[in-house]
Amino acid sequence: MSAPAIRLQGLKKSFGASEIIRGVDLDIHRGERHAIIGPNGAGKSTLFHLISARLPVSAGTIELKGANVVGLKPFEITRKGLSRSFQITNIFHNLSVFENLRCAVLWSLGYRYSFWQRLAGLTDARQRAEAVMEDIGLGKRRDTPAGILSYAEQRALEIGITIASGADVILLDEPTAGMSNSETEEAVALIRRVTEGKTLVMVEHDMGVVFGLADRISVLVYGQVIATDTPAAIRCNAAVQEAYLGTSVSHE
Amino acid sequence: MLVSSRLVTRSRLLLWGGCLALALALPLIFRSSFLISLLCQMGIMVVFSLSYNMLLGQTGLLSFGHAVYYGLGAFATMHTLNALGKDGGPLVVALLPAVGACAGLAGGVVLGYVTTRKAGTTFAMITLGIGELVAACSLMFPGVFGGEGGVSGNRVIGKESFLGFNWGPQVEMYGLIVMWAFVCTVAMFALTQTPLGRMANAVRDNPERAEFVGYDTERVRLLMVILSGMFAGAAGGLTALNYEIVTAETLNAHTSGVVLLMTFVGGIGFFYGPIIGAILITVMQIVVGGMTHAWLLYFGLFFLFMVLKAPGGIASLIAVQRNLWNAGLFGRMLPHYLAMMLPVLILLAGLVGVVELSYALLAGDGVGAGDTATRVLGMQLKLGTPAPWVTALAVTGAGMILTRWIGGRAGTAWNSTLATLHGDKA
Amino acid sequence: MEFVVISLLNGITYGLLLFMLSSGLTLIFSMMGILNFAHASFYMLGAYFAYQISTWVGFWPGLLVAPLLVGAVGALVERYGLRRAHRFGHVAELLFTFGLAFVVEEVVHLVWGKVAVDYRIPVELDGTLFTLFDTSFPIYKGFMMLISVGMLVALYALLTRTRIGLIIQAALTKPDMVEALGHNVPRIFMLVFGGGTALAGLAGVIGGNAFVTEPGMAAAVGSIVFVIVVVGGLGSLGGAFVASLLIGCIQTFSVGLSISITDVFALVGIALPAGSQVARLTITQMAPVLPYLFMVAILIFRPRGLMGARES
Amino acid sequence: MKSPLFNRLALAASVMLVGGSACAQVKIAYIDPLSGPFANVGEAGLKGFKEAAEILVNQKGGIMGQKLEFTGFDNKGSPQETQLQLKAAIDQGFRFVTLGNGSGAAHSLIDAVNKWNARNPDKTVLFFNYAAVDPTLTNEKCSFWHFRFDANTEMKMEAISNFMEKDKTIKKLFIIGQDYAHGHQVAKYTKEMLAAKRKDIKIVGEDLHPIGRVKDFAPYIAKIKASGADTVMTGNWGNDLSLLIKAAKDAGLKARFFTYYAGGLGTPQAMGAAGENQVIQLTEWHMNVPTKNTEKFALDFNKKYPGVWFYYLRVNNMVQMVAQAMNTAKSTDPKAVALALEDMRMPVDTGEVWMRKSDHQAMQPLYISIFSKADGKTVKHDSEGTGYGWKTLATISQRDSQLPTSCIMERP
Repeated sequence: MSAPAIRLQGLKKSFGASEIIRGVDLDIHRGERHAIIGPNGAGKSTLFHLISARLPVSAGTIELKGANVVGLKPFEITRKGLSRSFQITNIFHNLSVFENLRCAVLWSLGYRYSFWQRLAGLTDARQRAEAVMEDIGLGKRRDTPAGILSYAEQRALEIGITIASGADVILLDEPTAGMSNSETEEAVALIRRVTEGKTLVMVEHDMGVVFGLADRISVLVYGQVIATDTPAAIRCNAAVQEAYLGTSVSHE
Repeated sequence: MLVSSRLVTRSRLLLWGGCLALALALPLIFRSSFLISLLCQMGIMVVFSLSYNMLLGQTGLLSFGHAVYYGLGAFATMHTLNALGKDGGPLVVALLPAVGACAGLAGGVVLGYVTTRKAGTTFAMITLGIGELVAACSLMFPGVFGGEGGVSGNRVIGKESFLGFNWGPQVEMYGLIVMWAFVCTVAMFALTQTPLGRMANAVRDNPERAEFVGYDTERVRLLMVILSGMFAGAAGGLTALNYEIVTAETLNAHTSGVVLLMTFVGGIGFFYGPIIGAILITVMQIVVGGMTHAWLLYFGLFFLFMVLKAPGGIASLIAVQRNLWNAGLFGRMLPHYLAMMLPVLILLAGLVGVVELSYALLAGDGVGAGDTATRVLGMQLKLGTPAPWVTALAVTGAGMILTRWIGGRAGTAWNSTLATLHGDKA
Repeated sequence: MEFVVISLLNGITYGLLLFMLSSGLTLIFSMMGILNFAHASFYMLGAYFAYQISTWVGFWPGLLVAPLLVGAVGALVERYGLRRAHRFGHVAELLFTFGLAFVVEEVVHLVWGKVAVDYRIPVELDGTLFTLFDTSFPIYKGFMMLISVGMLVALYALLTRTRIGLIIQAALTKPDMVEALGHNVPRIFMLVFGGGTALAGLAGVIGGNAFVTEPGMAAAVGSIVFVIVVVGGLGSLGGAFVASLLIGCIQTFSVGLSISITDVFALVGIALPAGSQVARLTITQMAPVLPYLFMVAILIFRPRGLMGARES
Repeated sequence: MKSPLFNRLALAASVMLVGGSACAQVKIAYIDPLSGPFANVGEAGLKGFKEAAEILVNQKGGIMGQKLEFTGFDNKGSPQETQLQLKAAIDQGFRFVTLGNGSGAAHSLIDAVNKWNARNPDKTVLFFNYAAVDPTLTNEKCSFWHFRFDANTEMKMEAISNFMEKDKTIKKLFIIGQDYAHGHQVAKYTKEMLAAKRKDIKIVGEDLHPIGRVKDFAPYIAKIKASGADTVMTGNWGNDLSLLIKAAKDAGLKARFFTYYAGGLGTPQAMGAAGENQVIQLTEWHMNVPTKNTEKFALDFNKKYPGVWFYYLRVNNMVQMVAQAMNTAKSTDPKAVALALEDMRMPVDTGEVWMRKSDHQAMQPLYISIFSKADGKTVKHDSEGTGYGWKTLATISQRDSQLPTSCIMERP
């Protein structure tokens, strides 16, 4: 249990000539809730894409629970216990809510590419999917196609799919983006509930959510982490205030 | 929960059993050898197009080369049949489509490895290219593919029989096809209810998300191509036994096009869609093909119409009506449907008139052009005179106006009915 | 030497014609994301229109009018067909063009009959341009090359040097933004589709009489055009150009090589069992299917094609 | 156009009830492509049969007072569909079928007819083949229920090689063909027969190309040219032939082309001037063969069906022979007709046609002719309105194309 959940060392990513991530070193401890904040264009989503292998790394290493995961494909990383959500809702539109969640639990329950087992007979998959469905409050929408859910419901489903696989490291990319205040509150409660005992890394713009939820916060500016600390310390950090909070948190 | 699922199972069993019994009983009604041959062709096409829909409808892979697996299955079956010679018997012959299935499966492994690396448009293009490649090669190797004459064989081996069958008479062959088609259909339906089947849907809807729940999308596609190839191969095996000849045409682009057409027209979004498509298109091909030489044109236009107006295929039209029926709203639409029938018929009559006149005049279906009277649609007409043309165009025009007019009102009613339907649901 | 020069010349001529065919397809794909299955049908229409016009007023007016007519037909197809199919996604669009190819072939059957029409090379261009190693090079082939290269230059200039070209390129990546700037994006797409099909029509005008104008001509080139577009990289005009020349040359050179598969494998030190049908195949025999093999190889080793930017 | 669907269904029912009672006419089912890419060939054949039946049989008293009638069944060129159409024809009471296009369809039909007759000996069907030329149909796969009225590929090559034997200007020969059974056979027979007859002719090259896939034949022509060939032998047909000839003209290749199928169904039009004095064909007839009746028949036919050019003399031969066989046998029972056809010798416009009993292969005179400018004298008629017509180079007597057969026929 000594290795951190995620360790980034000298991580770089460039698109053509422009370097978006310019050498990030960061340790995320097991079991902590870690938020990454920073101004627009700082590279937060890109960082997530690198960790989850959606984008190839230009230089540096990523360790997941002590093992180097650079060069692995997304599904391989997922199988190692890392799961992520997307800023733009990324669900199976033509499948029902229940089927969405069931798809998400199949691999971790070991059903792999089975074509000799009936889905209906897989009690554990059904129970786990139903449990997540209740967790995210979509029990009443069980058979509704995901494509016609409301926005907030889709965001909840997005989180549901992310946690359903039972991964212990969870990356949430702006889980409350575009939500109203009451919806945000529900979402925060949901995230708190479903990530209990897991490692959570999130990118979030809503500072209320960040400071309410995170154990530690990293500030990413122009592709570099300028500070990593507790919320209280970040609030007082001069460099952070200069680079970021001075402009953005003033109206918090 | 448990009770209801058992109920579902029971009604499903009844449905499957009923279909099987109906299929087996059909020769009692359609007795002529032509109609039984037609039924055989339908049965084969049902399996083939269902296997195609495993790719298009379930995995979202548009393939232009599905006939390759079908053809491989057919050739493998035929060669096995011939290799058996006198050693076989009716029971062995009955099991031969399994050889075709294995060949299709093997083809799926090899070609699937190449094709499934990409999805979407690229996949469609690669399958087109590979289909062309295989079709071109098939003519180069007469030893395997029999050259122009194809490979032929005899499905009746020896004098003995299995349960009284030796598969010689077409009716017995029909029974064999029905049994195979039934087994394959059940298997393909069962596949949709397995983890792989569901993940194929997931990969179709959102390949990226499928990767992020732990699935290798290439592997899912590959497995689906292999399994689909297997069923296509079984269909090919049935063709080999049914026609007792297999030619290179079974694996060319035309065959691939036909199966795409059937599947799409039937409806890719529903399991039973391709069954409807296979039956309908087979009948149309042979019956409309027997009535008019313009059938290819009618076919093309019908297909375009389906793409633009009913991309969900016939199955989706049925499904919508069933939803209306269940919601008790069907009665609201019925008068509009009835009202639409007349103008649509008029429009169709006009269009058919124009097309048939043009064919008679230009393609020389009748006896020469000019002022001589020609039989068109059972009427003696003078093609060189304006009268028949004006009539046909006038009917078309009238049909168009009427369809627009009545169709507009029906459309309004349709929208409001749909709104009610979804409103009830939401 | 003689073999190399003549093969090269033949290869380039053929390649340039292939480029004319595939440029329109590439253009449409890169702008609209539609793979136009009926592209070769527009090529055929070009040939037939030009034939019809040539019987009335001669070849030269047809050279100009026929592509415009084909483009107009293309624009109408986009306006009343594709645009509707677009709502149901790319598969529906592809299927629409697939069905369209069917219908066009039947209509051609209907209007011009099922056999080849007598579409001839104009007298002015009938003759020998020069003779090389005892093989004559017809004027018409030179003319084809000229048109083809001219088209490439014009296309390039249009897309990179003119306002409309820039708008088209912008509409491709950011249609909403371009629309917000007051441009009519659907109309731009209609223009692009019409333009792309007009290019195919032009290829038909000058290819129809060089080869044979008959109802099967669309099906005959349909698949090779897709091979070029895939090999060159979907949507890359430069890639299509390189791929066309490459495939043109591969085909011509392989025809000239009378070595068998056995010889090829012997070169790399593998002895094939003698007597099998595969072993006896010669490269010449396989020439016309080599492009397909080439495509498969490209897709395995470089899935985005030679110069492709995007993967699908 | 009546509606054959209802006819078909009604007949299907009535056949079962009545069991194929005596009809007022003798009906032959014409199963060939009537739609799709090869429809022109199929339609030309059907018109030929209808015209021949009308003029050569029905206007001369018919068959035992009954009219001979041909009905088209569209097999769309597919071997599978051929079998479906055969079933349809049998259901409607047809006992005679004819088919010509595509060896695949012919093989399918001969198999289906054999099996049907074995399984339904009381309702036998007879197959008249008017144009499928695969030699195996009258050798390994020969059948009592099949008669061929066209010379097969091997016989045609025998005729051509006999001509080549005498033509000493041929020194270097190049073989090019489509890469499928027919092309393979042409290449094989050419080599075998020339090796026996003209050892001095050097085969300087042999190429096969996939059928219907070559757009530009220039590289092939370059190769032929480089080989120094003065003569090219090809089994190509359709566009593969037209494009080959056009490419040869473009590159200035002066060799002569011996062909099987340059004479009809659109090829002269597609070839045009490019074929002048370079293209040689072998046929059982062409427009400039001096004949008593056929010339008028052909001219009338071309006038009646503009755009369709009379091409198949064997259609006329077949119609006459079948009618005579029925009249001789005084029966329209397939087996009786088959027996009457065997060994029949029929005087026709070009000489005599003999239906050999051992393999059911018709033997007839053949003509070798070259594509030349129509001059109103030796080349009286042009071909398909091109301004070029066929000039006879040699007449091959019936005997000069005969070959032994390996047929071992199972006779009922």
